[in-house]
Amino acid sequence: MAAINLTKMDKKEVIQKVIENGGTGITKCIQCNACASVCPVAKAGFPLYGRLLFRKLQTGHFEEIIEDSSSWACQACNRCTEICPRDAKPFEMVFAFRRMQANELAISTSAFTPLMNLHATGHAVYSEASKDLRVSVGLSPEPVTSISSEEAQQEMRTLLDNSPMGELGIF
Amino acid sequence: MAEKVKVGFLLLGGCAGCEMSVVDLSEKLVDALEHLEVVFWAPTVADVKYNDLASMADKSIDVAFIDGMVRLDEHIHMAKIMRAKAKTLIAFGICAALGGTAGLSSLHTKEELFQKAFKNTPTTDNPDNIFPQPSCLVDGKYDLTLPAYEDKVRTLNQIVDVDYYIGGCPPHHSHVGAAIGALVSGQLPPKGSWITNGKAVCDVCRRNPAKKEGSSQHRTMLSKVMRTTEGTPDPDICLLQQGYICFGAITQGDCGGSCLNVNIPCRGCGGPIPGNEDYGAQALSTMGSILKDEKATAELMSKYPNLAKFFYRYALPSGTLPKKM
Amino acid sequence: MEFVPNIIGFACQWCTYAGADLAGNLRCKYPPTVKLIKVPCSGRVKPEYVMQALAQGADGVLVGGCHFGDCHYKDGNHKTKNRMDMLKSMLGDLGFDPRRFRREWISGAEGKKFAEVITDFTKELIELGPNPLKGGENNG
Amino acid sequence: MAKVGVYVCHCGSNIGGVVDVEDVCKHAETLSDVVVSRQNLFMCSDPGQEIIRQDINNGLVDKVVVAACTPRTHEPIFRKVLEGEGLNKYLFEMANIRDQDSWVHANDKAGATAKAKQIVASAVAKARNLQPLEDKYVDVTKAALVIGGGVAGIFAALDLANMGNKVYLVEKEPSIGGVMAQLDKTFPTNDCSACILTPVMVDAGTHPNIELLTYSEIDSVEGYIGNFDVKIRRKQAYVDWEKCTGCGACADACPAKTPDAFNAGLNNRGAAYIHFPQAVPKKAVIDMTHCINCGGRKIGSEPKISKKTGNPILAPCEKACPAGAINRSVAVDEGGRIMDVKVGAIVVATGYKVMEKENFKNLAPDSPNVLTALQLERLISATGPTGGQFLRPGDGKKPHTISFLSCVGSRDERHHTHCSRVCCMYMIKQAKLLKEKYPDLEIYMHFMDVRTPGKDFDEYYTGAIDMGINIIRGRVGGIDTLPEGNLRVMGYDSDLAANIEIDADLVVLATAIELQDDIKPFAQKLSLTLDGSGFFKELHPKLKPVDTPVEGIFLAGCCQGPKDIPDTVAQAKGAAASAAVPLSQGRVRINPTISEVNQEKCSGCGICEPLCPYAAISMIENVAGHPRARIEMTQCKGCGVCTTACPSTAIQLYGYTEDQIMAQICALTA
Amino acid sequence: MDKCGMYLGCNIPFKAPDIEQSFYKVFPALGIEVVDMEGATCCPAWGTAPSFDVDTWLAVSGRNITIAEQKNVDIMTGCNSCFGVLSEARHMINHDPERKKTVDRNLGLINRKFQGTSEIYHVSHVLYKNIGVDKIKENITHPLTDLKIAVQPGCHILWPSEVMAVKEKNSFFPTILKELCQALGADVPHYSKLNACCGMGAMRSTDQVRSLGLVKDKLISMQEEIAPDMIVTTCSSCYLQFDGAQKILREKGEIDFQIPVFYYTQLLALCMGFDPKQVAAISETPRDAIIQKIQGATRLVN
Repeated sequence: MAAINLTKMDKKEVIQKVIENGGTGITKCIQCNACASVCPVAKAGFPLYGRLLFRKLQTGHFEEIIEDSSSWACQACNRCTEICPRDAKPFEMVFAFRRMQANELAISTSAFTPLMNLHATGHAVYSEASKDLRVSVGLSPEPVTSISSEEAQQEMRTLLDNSPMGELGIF
Repeated sequence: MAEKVKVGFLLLGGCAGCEMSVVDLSEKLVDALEHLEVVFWAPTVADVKYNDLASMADKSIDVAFIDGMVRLDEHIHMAKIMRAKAKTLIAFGICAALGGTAGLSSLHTKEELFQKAFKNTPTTDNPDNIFPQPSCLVDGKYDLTLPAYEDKVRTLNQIVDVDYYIGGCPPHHSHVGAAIGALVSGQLPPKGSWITNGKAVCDVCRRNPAKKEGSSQHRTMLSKVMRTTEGTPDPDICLLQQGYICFGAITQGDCGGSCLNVNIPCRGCGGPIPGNEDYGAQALSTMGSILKDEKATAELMSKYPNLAKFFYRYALPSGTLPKKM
Repeated sequence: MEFVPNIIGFACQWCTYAGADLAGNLRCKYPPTVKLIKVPCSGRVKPEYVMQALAQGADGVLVGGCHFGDCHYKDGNHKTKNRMDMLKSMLGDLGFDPRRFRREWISGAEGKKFAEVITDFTKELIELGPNPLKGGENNG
Repeated sequence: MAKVGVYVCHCGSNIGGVVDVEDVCKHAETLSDVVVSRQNLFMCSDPGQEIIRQDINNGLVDKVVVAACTPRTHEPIFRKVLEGEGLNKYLFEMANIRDQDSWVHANDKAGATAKAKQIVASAVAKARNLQPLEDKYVDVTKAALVIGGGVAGIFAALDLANMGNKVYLVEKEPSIGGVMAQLDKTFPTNDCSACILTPVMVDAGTHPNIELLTYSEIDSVEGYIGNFDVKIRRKQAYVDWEKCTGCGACADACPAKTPDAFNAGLNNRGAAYIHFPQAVPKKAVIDMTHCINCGGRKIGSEPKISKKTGNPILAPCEKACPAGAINRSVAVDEGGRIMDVKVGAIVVATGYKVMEKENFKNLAPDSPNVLTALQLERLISATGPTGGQFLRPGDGKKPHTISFLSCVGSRDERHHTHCSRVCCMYMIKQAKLLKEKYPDLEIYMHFMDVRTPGKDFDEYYTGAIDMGINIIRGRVGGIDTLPEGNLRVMGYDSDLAANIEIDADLVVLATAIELQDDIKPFAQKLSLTLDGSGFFKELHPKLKPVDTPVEGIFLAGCCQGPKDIPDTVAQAKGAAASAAVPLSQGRVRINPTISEVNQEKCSGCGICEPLCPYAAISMIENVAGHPRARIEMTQCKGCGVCTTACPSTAIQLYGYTEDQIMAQICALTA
Repeated sequence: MDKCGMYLGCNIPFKAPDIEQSFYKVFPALGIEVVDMEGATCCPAWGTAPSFDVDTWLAVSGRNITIAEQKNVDIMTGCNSCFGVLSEARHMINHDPERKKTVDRNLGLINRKFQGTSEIYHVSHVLYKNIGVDKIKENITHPLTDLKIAVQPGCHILWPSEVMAVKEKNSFFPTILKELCQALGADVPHYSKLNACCGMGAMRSTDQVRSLGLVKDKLISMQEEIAPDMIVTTCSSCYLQFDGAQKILREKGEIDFQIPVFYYTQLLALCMGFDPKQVAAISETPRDAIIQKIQGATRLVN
């Protein structure tokens, strides 16, 4: 790989974006690697996790990594946040990056189904087949959640449609 | 027997409580009258007209006592006349000296005050919005006038030169007695002074922690703030120590600590201890010092949301900044 | 003529006064509006002094002390905070613009901060205009 | 009427290049009471000072204002000029027109000049109101107190004693020696810690000027520089030290069991014990909190009489003592004995502790095979619980793989943000010692970064790499516990850019250096403050590193911040030298810019009393029996908090009086 | 607490309704009234709103919490992920006044107001703190004698402990689920990968191969170190992963063993004698043998 000319990277702008998206700890990260050492994303073999992701962002790399799907493998286990010696909340930084990706629609197509479900039913996970399963164990075909309440679904749609997510046009 | 001292009493904007303190001297007043001759006492005792005073010879009154604050143009007018007639002029009581509680009205505009007094109080019925006017024509022929309302309350010394000050709302009768004694004997402090023993209420207060038996008694910092409506204070312990904001430390104690004796914290009617020019600023400084921490300070500020009214209860028109504003 | 606010600063000698000196050492630029009165501790500043300065026409008053934990006299600055917080609130009660009074913690190492505070304060005071009490006696 | 002389300095072009000095001079002449106004290129130079001297000498001026740089650096110089001419040196005021004017307003010459005029006017206004002040002096008690008997305290005590001062060396444990006595070897020379420390401990123990007060704590400190009144609590040892020979028979006989703190809890000791084999003084104590009162007999109760023999049944410790130093029937005061001493200076050398592993939940603290580095130190020490045999505590097996974890609790916002400074080096030391002795050991060291800033330190570190010790860059996030007591260290290798796992037999945590849990109340007793990291705060981090805000109290060793042995010794000797200054001067000056109560004006409200940070204010009774405040001048530091609070305006702070400050306000609003 | 708002989430009602049924059986039997949260939606799952916009996330979570607030109950959730999302959202709303303002504005659109009066608990917290192991012991009729359990507490119930209403003594070595299982009479030995990630959730949908790698590591740690009779979890995601992934891994030939998987309340219901056809009926990895061991031959799913 060719040398990276750091002076030419737009560090400030990327860092600002990360902070705006909830990754307020980005400037605190000192690359100690504690987060990486216990990160499931790292352990499962994804290329871009924890400290490496934060370093990329600190040095202004965003366009270069925008398509990387590692961040979407983050389990939100928050073990990193529990141990980070700088209280930089690494998990929030990963999610901030996710949000930056999402707002550029750099997300896998598999992420859309749960979103559509959420908008339609109030549930990210739903299948018609569940009705039979429920009856088989002695339950009503539908739980008392939003799935059985048009009013609740409407509330959910109001929240989503009036959010920045609504503006992305994914629903 | 020496010639009697000619005295005059003039009430400006006030309740005549200060004059009641003179009457409260009872038999002592009778004794004093052997040495005093009251040549003017209005409007409380005698129904006299402006001209009755104006027609007296200049410097014909030895000592004039003026009580009440300056709120109307009439007050200014009368104070100036009295000044001319008196050899010695005393601002008698906290209203004349520092503005008194009514001085707090300076925090509101004249319009606000009129609206409140003549319109918005629950017991007022004034559908036609009739407000006092300095002059008005009645039945098309009687041109009636009222004294005009000034923009703010002033202390006596903001109008005329004052020789002595006596604090208190009203001054305790023993304080009045002592002052008259001093006048009669001619043992007066330098001009411009307060007539006071110069010590704080704490000095005469039996609850003063430093006075308690045993050296283990010390004043401590305030960790909580109580309003007088909260709980019942221990009658033997310093009220400030219990969280009740008592101004005894900042206030002249010629009253003998009477409020403290009935479990009420000092509210500062005695006026500042000589040397202090600005009662409210000093009260704030002293209380800000003795509050233990930010929490206690925040508690004081939430329980007394208007600090100007709290610290300047009797002294607003005399305050450094307020008097300029 | 352009309005140049007059700011009186009460500065504790260990922190804010030293911070102002450091601003000099670092050649930080700020408007020539503030004049410091050196006091040993911000706890020496009577609220009355602030009111006096404002009453006499200063456009702004700054009381500068050490950060909590840095006070050379252990906790003099805690007293400052209690007093000055109440003072600021009381200025508002009196109908005086409390923005003309600032209480800042500026350490001896914060020369840059001193310059920033003065620059910002000056800017705010220019927006507020001259102290209405300046000049003519309105004393009675 | 004051005769004020104003002297405006150009400071070369520092001031003159920006401020119109001529104009400032002219303006000064218009100010009340100003009799002369002069300028010079450098007022602080000899010719500059000479101008002032002449004016004073000629009777022209009796108050001096110099408009130049900051009083923080130059006030003492000009005060000397006044003093030299017989004028009270406090009749001097400085106008800071360089640091706070010309330097910061170089881009606005007119503004800077206008501001300079105001600053000068303010200084003149203050000068007009200045009053002469007299320096005061108090005699000094020629004795010192050293608190803490670790290596810092020992060296400070020895230096002070060798200079001929009486020294009280107070140590809370039964023996001096401190943490250094617990160490096996010391970096970077690998000397045996005990071998180099023991002779010094003996020196301190036998020095004719040193009174060793071990098993003692500070009860209270009152007074001020030159005259501290100290109460020392000598804890009850329950052993008569006059008779105790330190043979250890009582310790052997004692059936009680409690973790041995000297061995970092790795083994147990009895309730009767000797601190460690090389203890000075070597005396036994009985730790009553762990004494099990064998035979149901509490201290201070008479022994039961044997029905068989008719003799009293003695406790094992009593029976074992060949010197008859233990008598449990004597009722003793559990609080110990208070000893009053008077000293002129105090050195605080209370040392530190390391964090316990229980604080680090992600690092398997419950595993016996996870040790703090101090525990490892005891584990490899010849005087340690295993006699120097390297066997892991969990099962007594010899470890094959060891992971060292650095920055455990240090550089961590959840614990301490500071670097503990010695961990990198002592871990390398421990690794090297182990590797030398057991070359087959596999050693991994996990660092955030390796910090070796000291003489011969980096060579020591690279030597470790040469020996085959694995250095890994990356902090460890967690440890899994494996069957049979092994540990899976989950780390990260920055250079590999990969997660790594190490199956270790033993994990060593370099836990942070911090002060003892009870340090806050102790600090309050001495009126000392702690810094953000929780260490004692020095007066100035660079120029007054051993001084404290309390004059006459000095700091040495790790109580001021983490440091290694040479730095500790150097600071101890520095503290000793500083403490010796007032002792050798015989008297100390009291700054006159302090507060005083005007008893005539005081109303006795007592508001001031609790405000004083130095407890300098007390309430006394006047002749009429009224309370009045009084300020002890030797304790007052002149902050003015009481002056501001006093509702009777009875307290005056000299040098910053009401009329002086009001005059400045008037001048600045004119 | 004698009643609790039952927050179902998505996985439990639609994929594992037998877990839902087990709640309705065990909680009333142990003295906790289960209150329906009508109209509750997805928490919202980490991969949805929280991955796009913080304020939308907080609005949806906030809405769910207001449902419990209206009923004056705390929330009990059976899904770790829901527990994590709701706990973090509640913490953020309560601690960030700016966020709170936006939440108020957004919830205003649907005439709701976040009060902050309802706490978020996990099913295991209610079992452990409010019911207690002693009461559980008293109520079981079919103890798990001679059975060995590998517990899977899951991650979202452990970290970040700062935001959670109930905390483990040591979140890296959790014991709540272990103690709950011990209360049923089982042996619950430690295994080294106790708090390793199961690989479910976002990782499973992003990259199934890598996700399976994690669960495989974990299964092997269990099998080799303690050879359990079953895996017990209180996380619905972990439950689905362990149950479903074993089948795939076996089919791929990557493992040669299978360990039945239970959600804790399913197992508890069995121990209390409830009908397995209702409380433990749906699984990929067969559980019949173990159910038979617990309840005897009379009670089989099929």
